[in-house]
Amino acid sequence: MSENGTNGDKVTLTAKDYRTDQEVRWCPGCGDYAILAAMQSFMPELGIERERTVFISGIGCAARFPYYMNTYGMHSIHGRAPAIATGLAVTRPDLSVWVATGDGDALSIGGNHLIHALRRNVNLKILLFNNRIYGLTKGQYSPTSELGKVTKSTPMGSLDWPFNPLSLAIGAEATFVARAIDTDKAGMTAVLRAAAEHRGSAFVEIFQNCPIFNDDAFTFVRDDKEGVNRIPLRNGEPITWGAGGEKALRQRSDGSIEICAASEDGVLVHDAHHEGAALAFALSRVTQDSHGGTPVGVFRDVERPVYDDLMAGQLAAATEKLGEGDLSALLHSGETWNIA
Amino acid sequence: MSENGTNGDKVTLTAKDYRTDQEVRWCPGCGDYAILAAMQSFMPELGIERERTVFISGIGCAARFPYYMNTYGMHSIHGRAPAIATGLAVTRPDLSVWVATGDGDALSIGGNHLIHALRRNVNLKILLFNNRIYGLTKGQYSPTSELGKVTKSTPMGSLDWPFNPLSLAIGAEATFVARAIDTDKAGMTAVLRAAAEHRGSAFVEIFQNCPIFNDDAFTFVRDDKEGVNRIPLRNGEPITWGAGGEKALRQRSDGSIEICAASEDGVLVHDAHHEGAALAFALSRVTQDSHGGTPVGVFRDVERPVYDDLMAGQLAAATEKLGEGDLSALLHSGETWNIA
Amino acid sequence: MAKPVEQLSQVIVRFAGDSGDGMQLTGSQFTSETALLGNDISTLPDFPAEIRAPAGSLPGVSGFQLHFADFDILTPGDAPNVLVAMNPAALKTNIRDLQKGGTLIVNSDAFNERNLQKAGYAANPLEDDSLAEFQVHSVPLTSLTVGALKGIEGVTPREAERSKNMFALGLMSWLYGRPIEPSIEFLQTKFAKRPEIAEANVKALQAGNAFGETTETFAVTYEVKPAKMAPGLYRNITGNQALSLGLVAASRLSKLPLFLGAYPITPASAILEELAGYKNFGVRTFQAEDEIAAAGAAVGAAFGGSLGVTTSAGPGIVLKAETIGLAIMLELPLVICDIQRAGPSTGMPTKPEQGDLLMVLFGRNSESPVPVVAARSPSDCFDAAIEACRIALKYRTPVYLLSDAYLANGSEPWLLPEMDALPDISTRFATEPNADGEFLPYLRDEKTLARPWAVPGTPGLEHRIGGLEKADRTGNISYDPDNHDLMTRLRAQKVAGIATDIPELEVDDPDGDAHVLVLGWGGTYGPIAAACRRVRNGGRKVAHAQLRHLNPFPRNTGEVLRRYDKVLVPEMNLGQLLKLVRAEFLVDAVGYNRVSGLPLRAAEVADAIEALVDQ
Amino acid sequence: MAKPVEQLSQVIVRFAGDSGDGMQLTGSQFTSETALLGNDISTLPDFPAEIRAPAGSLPGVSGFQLHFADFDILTPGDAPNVLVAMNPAALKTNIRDLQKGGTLIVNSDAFNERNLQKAGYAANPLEDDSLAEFQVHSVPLTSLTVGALKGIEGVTPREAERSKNMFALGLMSWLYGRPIEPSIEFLQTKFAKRPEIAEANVKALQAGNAFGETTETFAVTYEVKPAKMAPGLYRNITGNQALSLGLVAASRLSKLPLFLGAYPITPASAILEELAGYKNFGVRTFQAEDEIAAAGAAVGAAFGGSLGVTTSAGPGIVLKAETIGLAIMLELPLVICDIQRAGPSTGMPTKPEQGDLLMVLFGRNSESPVPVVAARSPSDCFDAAIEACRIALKYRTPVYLLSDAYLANGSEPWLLPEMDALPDISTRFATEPNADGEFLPYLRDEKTLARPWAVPGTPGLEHRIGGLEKADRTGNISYDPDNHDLMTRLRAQKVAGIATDIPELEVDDPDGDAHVLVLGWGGTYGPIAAACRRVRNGGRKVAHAQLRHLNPFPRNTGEVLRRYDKVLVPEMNLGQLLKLVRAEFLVDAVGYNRVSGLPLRAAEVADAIEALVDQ
Ligand SMILES: Cc1ncc(C[n+]2csc(CCOP(=O)(O)OP(=O)(O)O)c2C)c(N)n1
Ligand SMILES: Cc1ncc(C[n+]2csc(CCOP(=O)(O)OP(=O)(O)O)c2C)c(N)n1
Ligand code: SF4
Ligand code: SF4
Ligand SMILES: [Mg+2]
Ligand SMILES: [Mg+2]
Repeated sequence: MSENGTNGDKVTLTAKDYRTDQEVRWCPGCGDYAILAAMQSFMPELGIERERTVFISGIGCAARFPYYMNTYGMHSIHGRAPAIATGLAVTRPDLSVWVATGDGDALSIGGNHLIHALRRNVNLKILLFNNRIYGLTKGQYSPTSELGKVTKSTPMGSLDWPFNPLSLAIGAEATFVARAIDTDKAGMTAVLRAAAEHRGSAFVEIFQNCPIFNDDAFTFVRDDKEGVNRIPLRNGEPITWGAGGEKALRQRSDGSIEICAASEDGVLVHDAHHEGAALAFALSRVTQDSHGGTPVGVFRDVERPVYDDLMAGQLAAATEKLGEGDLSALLHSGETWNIA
Repeated sequence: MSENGTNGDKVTLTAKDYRTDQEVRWCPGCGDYAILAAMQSFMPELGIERERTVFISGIGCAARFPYYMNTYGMHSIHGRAPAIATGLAVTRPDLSVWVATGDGDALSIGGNHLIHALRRNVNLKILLFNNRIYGLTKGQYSPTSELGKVTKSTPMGSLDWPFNPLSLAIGAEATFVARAIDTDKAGMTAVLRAAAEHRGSAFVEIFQNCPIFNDDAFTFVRDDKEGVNRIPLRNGEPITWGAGGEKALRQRSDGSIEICAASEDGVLVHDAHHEGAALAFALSRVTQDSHGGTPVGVFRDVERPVYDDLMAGQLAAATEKLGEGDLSALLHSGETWNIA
Repeated sequence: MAKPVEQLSQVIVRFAGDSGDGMQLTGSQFTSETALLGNDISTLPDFPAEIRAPAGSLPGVSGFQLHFADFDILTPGDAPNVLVAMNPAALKTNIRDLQKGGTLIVNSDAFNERNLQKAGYAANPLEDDSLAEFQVHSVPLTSLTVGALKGIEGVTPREAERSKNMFALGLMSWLYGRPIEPSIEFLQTKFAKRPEIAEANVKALQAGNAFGETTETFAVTYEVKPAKMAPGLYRNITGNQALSLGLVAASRLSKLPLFLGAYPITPASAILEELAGYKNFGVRTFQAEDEIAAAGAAVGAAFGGSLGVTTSAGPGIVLKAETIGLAIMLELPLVICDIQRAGPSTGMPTKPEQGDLLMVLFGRNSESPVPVVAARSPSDCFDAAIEACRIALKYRTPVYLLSDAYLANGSEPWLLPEMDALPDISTRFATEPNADGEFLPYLRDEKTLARPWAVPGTPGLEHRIGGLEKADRTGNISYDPDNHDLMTRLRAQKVAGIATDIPELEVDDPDGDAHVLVLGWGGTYGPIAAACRRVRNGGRKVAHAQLRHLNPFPRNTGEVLRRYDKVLVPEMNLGQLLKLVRAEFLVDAVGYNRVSGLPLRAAEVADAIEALVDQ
Repeated sequence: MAKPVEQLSQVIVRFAGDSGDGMQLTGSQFTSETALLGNDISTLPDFPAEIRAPAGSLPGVSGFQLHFADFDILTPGDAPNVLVAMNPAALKTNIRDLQKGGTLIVNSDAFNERNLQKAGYAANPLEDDSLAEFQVHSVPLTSLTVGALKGIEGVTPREAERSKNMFALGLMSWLYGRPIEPSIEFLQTKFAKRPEIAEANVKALQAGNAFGETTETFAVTYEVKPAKMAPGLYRNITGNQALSLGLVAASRLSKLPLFLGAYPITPASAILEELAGYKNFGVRTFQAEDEIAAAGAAVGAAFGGSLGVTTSAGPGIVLKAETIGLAIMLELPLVICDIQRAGPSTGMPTKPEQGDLLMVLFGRNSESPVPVVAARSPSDCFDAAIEACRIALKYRTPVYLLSDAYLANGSEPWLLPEMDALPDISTRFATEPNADGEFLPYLRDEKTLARPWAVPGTPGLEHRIGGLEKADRTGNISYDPDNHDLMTRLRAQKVAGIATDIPELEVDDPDGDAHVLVLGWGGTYGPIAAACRRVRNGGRKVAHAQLRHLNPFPRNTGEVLRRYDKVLVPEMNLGQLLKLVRAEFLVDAVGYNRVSGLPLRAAEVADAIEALVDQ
């Protein structure tokens, strides 16, 4: 896309334009590099000037993201990015506001801000880099770590049942929920595009490998050449997968989802726009452990009034009704009296 | 139930024994009175000594609850009761720990502690007094207030899409989720009983009327003499309701739930113990607005390892393996050398 | 025959009754009537703690005190000389404050068994001599009201009874020669939708008024002449209203949209509620999920170019600390309003205190300097709010604005400012690179040391900021030891430098030869000034200075302190400003400290001053 | 022929290399070898900031400094006299610290194009004269190592190369006559699972050792005689280890189970990780969702009768403030460990600072007094932890324990305490009504003013506590003005009274006739004591006192301060203790303040002292 160059005439942006002069400080092999690359090459197609794009993050390896995007950005404090971004988005509807966060940042300390941003449907694109570990603090378990995980802080294994980020988001009334994989550039780009097009809060979980403290957490889908583990969600299409697309998903009468052969009937046809959240929730419960497959793509994408728009609407309505506020009149309102 | 009286022999407890000498300070007609009465008369049947029962609350009208229960109690700070109760429950598995909280206390400032307590499945009974308003601070909207609600802080109507407390809890991996109504003593008692019997986190939403700041929020189910609005959930039984029990619930293939005639087939048979969360979630989406009926009772009640038990288990296992820790040996561990 | 009129210079009236008795309305109506007569006034409502307690109970008592006089007054008064008690509980909780020989008007109808017992009275005080030292007027307000309203269409007995507060107002208006017309108008508009209720209230008001005239119990009426006040247009205003208006004004004066991030909390909620009504002023109010989010959203809004504000009270302010620390690192403008209440922890939510001074100064990890401004009176909250915004915007820094529960709910006449007398606090965004072609977000203004404010949407100035230490000028992450030492000192100098940009500390020392200086800050201005008056009337000399800027201090503060032999620092805490001035100026100042959840009383402060003067 | 041996009294060695080069391991092994020789030692690791930066980059450099001597030493030393640099980046970032004439050992193999450019070297410093002022030993460590490991079964070239740090260790061990046997043992156990790797490392170690003996580059070896230290059993320990062990000990000494609520944060995480390993000591570690929950859970555990502890660093400590305020109201024991790091905000997470003193004292709404204890050295963290727990339990109050990133990661020999020399800090729960048949939860112990601790499960003592102000004795909610004033003062007196229960401030003033006192607190003990030594060696007189208790101060503090003409307060902040002593004792103390994210250097403090002495 294009913006005005210093010399006034249009220049076309490329991924390179989104790089900063800051040395990227992630460990060799970190999944964050792939996410950054995908984002930088996706950005130009967004059609938004760099100066109208903002990345807000909390603290964590993931949260270093803004330093490497040549847009406006804030590397804030742990867990608070959704709240800070809300203030920005609500006051500046002209901006494209993105939140880069980690599983600890978003789901541990920042859990409350996340679920409230989602229910309000503030116009934010929230990217959760899920490596199922605390990377920056060198390897303690996170709210997405599997039960019994042995880490620095849990020598005998963790005791906390993990969150399913997508289930949590859907339970928090999210209007857009998706999942992508760090190394799957095409898939991630498609998800980012859908998220950007969705007006309101978009929540994207990105499986991200942390080779240092939690290597191979997602190998089953990252290196899934034959597609035996990835269940691609394509809107309007039957949900099938497997080397030869032989497996499929079907809904049981108890609301849960079972595996069947693609040939059987009752195969679920994916409808991300379905207004009810029940099916998206059921899909979010389909995991590698429970079903031997992991859905990837857009789970839910529905329209609902956007907090920022509603607020702008009230301001407009009030001004419409009462006229542009007059300070003097305001101060002089109420009962007044004169002293000569 | 009974405990040792001062004179050593058994005395039987009654509701009266759970009253304190503190003057109850809720507004006349507040739904909290009914909840207190129900709790006080339920307690004796629990079979737990008063001194082994603890109520922990945050701040709010609801949070005054502990002052009126003659057990151990703490009226803590806004939103933090689940965290504080977690520390108590984890260190004192011998206690019966209850959390009394409001919709603001639990879902606004305390949202993060709530969802984490639920996913950990700490052995807590969490009672959410939902009056869909901030009572104590005199009437601002809350996270459960309906969109567009006109309150002190929202003269033109609120902009936030509300949480569905049950959907949020289920999305947060809750193992026990139920709903009760302040004035429905029998129903509430049944729910309290089930919650008490459930080992792990039990989440109970109680519709509570605030006559002062949000009167009649739940009149449709509170005064539902004919049962045209309440959908009673009875485990193992078909989900039917209506004056003559003519209405029923059925699951659509898209995972959502529709109304049908009780006579039709495919009527849902309630299974609170179903391991998968999908159906309970779907049921939580059945509301007065969407379906003209409101399910009441136990939505979900499944078993999962309890955080406190797991921790106790690790301590036991470690002691088993390494023996009761020896301080002197610990201090002298590692490389040591002697200076003569 | 009209009754004799007695001249009074000042009166302190307190209306007390059950939460349901409408005492706040009665009080504020009496206030309006009084204001219109040109008296100077000062009011103080005293709410029951938080939620409604059962009718007739002690915790359920609600009060409203009004001080009016023919001279300029400074406080709502220590002890009322007139008490109107609508029930036994109200009598029980308020009688201890009534001046000996003061006038007591009670609603005798309410003194029945049940109410007496609820109030913990063994015997009916109206029937024993326990009230002997007061002039007791025992009036059956309820029955008189019900009687007066007989026959009004569609008014239930319950509703009729509810009008008894208007009967009381009518009576009091008569007693002090206040015109009841404004109240009649008020009632007619308030109950426009239910004319019969309006009629009932008006009738009750008039009946009360007539009752005074006709009954024997009152021999005389009183008159309080207008006060000589600066000429101009006045309005009665509470601190929270004034603070809200100040923020709206600051938004206009800075040409920046106002964004308020807040979470409800006593006694700050009213600011959120007030500002929520100014949407046509472009004011955005965001009721956040908690105080952390409220502050965070304000920071986000500030990053985007709004005037970011967040309001709360102690328990919420303390939660914002980490976020304020971020704002200090980001060097973005932000105003944090702390409406102080009694603590620690939840404490006594509706009661005032000055306990948060050290917290706002030091309550963040590491060296994180912030300017602090404190309002001195309800109407002063307007100017204080503008001043806080001015400093925040000019120096790109968070600023704490301190008020308290007393200023917040108390009211006084406010001489409305001339529009063009209001300061221009507009600021400029960065629009161009500032270092030959490059943009350095931490390249500071030489004079103010403020960094450029480049808001998203500005082409060519894209940059990233964050909470990690940053290199001087470039703002890049830096762990260089010397740079950190430099940046730490630069942040401190920036704030310290504001001393050159604020007025000097003014001293009220009429003859300039006092030996004792009383140094106060913020909301204690009224009681301290009133105390100094008493002391001077008693023939002693005392000087008074009231700090508005707590950080940095006015540049002449040390010089002022050293000018006096003795310095007394009265505070509604255990000596927080005292610690600061002793540390900074090494003066052996002493404190007068009372932490009772009540505003300081002029009398107690006067005693403390006199003791020191006579020492 | 063995090379000549030169006697040295002390040596400061720094190992520096890429994060991947294993410098921490090399350093700690060299430390163990040295400890066994009976030298006194002090170490300081210097981690790269937070996450791994790209190999060979400047931010990726990791260092480990060891100071060993034949006398008792106090710090890791200011400037190393030996620097081992494994790559250009390590050289670039560390050379500035190396003493003029110091020994520099570099891995010449690593000085290739790519690395030089990554480190920002235009030219190869080994080839120009930029290192002229040092004794440079350019050794091809990598190739020598790879060569030495040829032919070991199953060791990849990559793995062989990785052993070069052991080659360096072997060389250094030879140079300073350290025995390598302990390291050989260590390697064999560490790599027990992969014997070929163990062999490789051992071979490399031995090769390095032999290399020193045979090569020409080193003409002499050095010897540092054992230090005269108090006799007894020693162990090398870091501050975070010592603090963890102190908490476990306190649990045992108080006979209460230990509960730790924590959320990971640099540099405090190690305490959570350490304590998680002591489950057989009944230690419960809870990794909470955030710091608020961590503190809250600790309060809940304390309510239930556990020894409740919560640990964090600045950005997390500040979040706990509201909860600590609650604990102050509840008057429950609680220990909050603040491992201070450079700020404000996120600041420089791995760097030490003393910036949180005023925050822990005042960073809560309203008057909320807390005792504060600070550790002075890595091993002292053990005693400080026990002392903090003692005060918390005896006085039923939250207590802050202050450490910092330098103490936390630094290590020193620790003379292991005799078990029976450890204090008995057991406390008693209330088991009986305390007011004829009734239980009053706020009826205080006359001496300590502590309230009874009645834990759930105790029949007959059921009670409710909370954050609202409470009536004296009964603990019922109270809004009574006088009661609030009383309770506010009681809470303050309880903490102030602890002054009678802590040792007096000790002064190190050898001849008792110094005119200048240096007053420090916490982690600056080492540098200040070392500085005083230098000053005295230079023939000047100076006294030194180091505060362990920051609130209340030892009862003789004022008297001590007034004994000296001049008081210097060195701090790793802008003067926080300075403010406190000036305010409390009105002494015109001056500060020496350096906020660089590094421990103070003995030299800079010595200069400051001398300047003051000579003034
Ligand atoms: C208030 C606060 N608490 C704790 C920390 C320490 N901290 C920094 S990042 C982090 C968690 C990082 O995990 P995650 O969010 O998953 O990001 P990742 O590093 O894995 O990408 C923690 C606990 C902090 N910086 N601030
Ligand atoms: C940290 C903090 N923030 C805000 C408040 C003010 N406050 C007290 S209760 C409450 C909300 C009450 O609403 P809810 O939890 O629904 O309880 P209810 O009164 O409706 O029963 C608020 C905002 C507080 N006490 N502490
Ligand atoms: S620690 Fe893990 S998440 Fe962090 S940068 Fe390194 S590899 Fe990536
Ligand atoms: S305000 Fe509402 S919720 Fe609170 S006590 Fe009154 S009626 Fe109950
Ligand atoms: Mg992570
Ligand atoms: Mg509520």
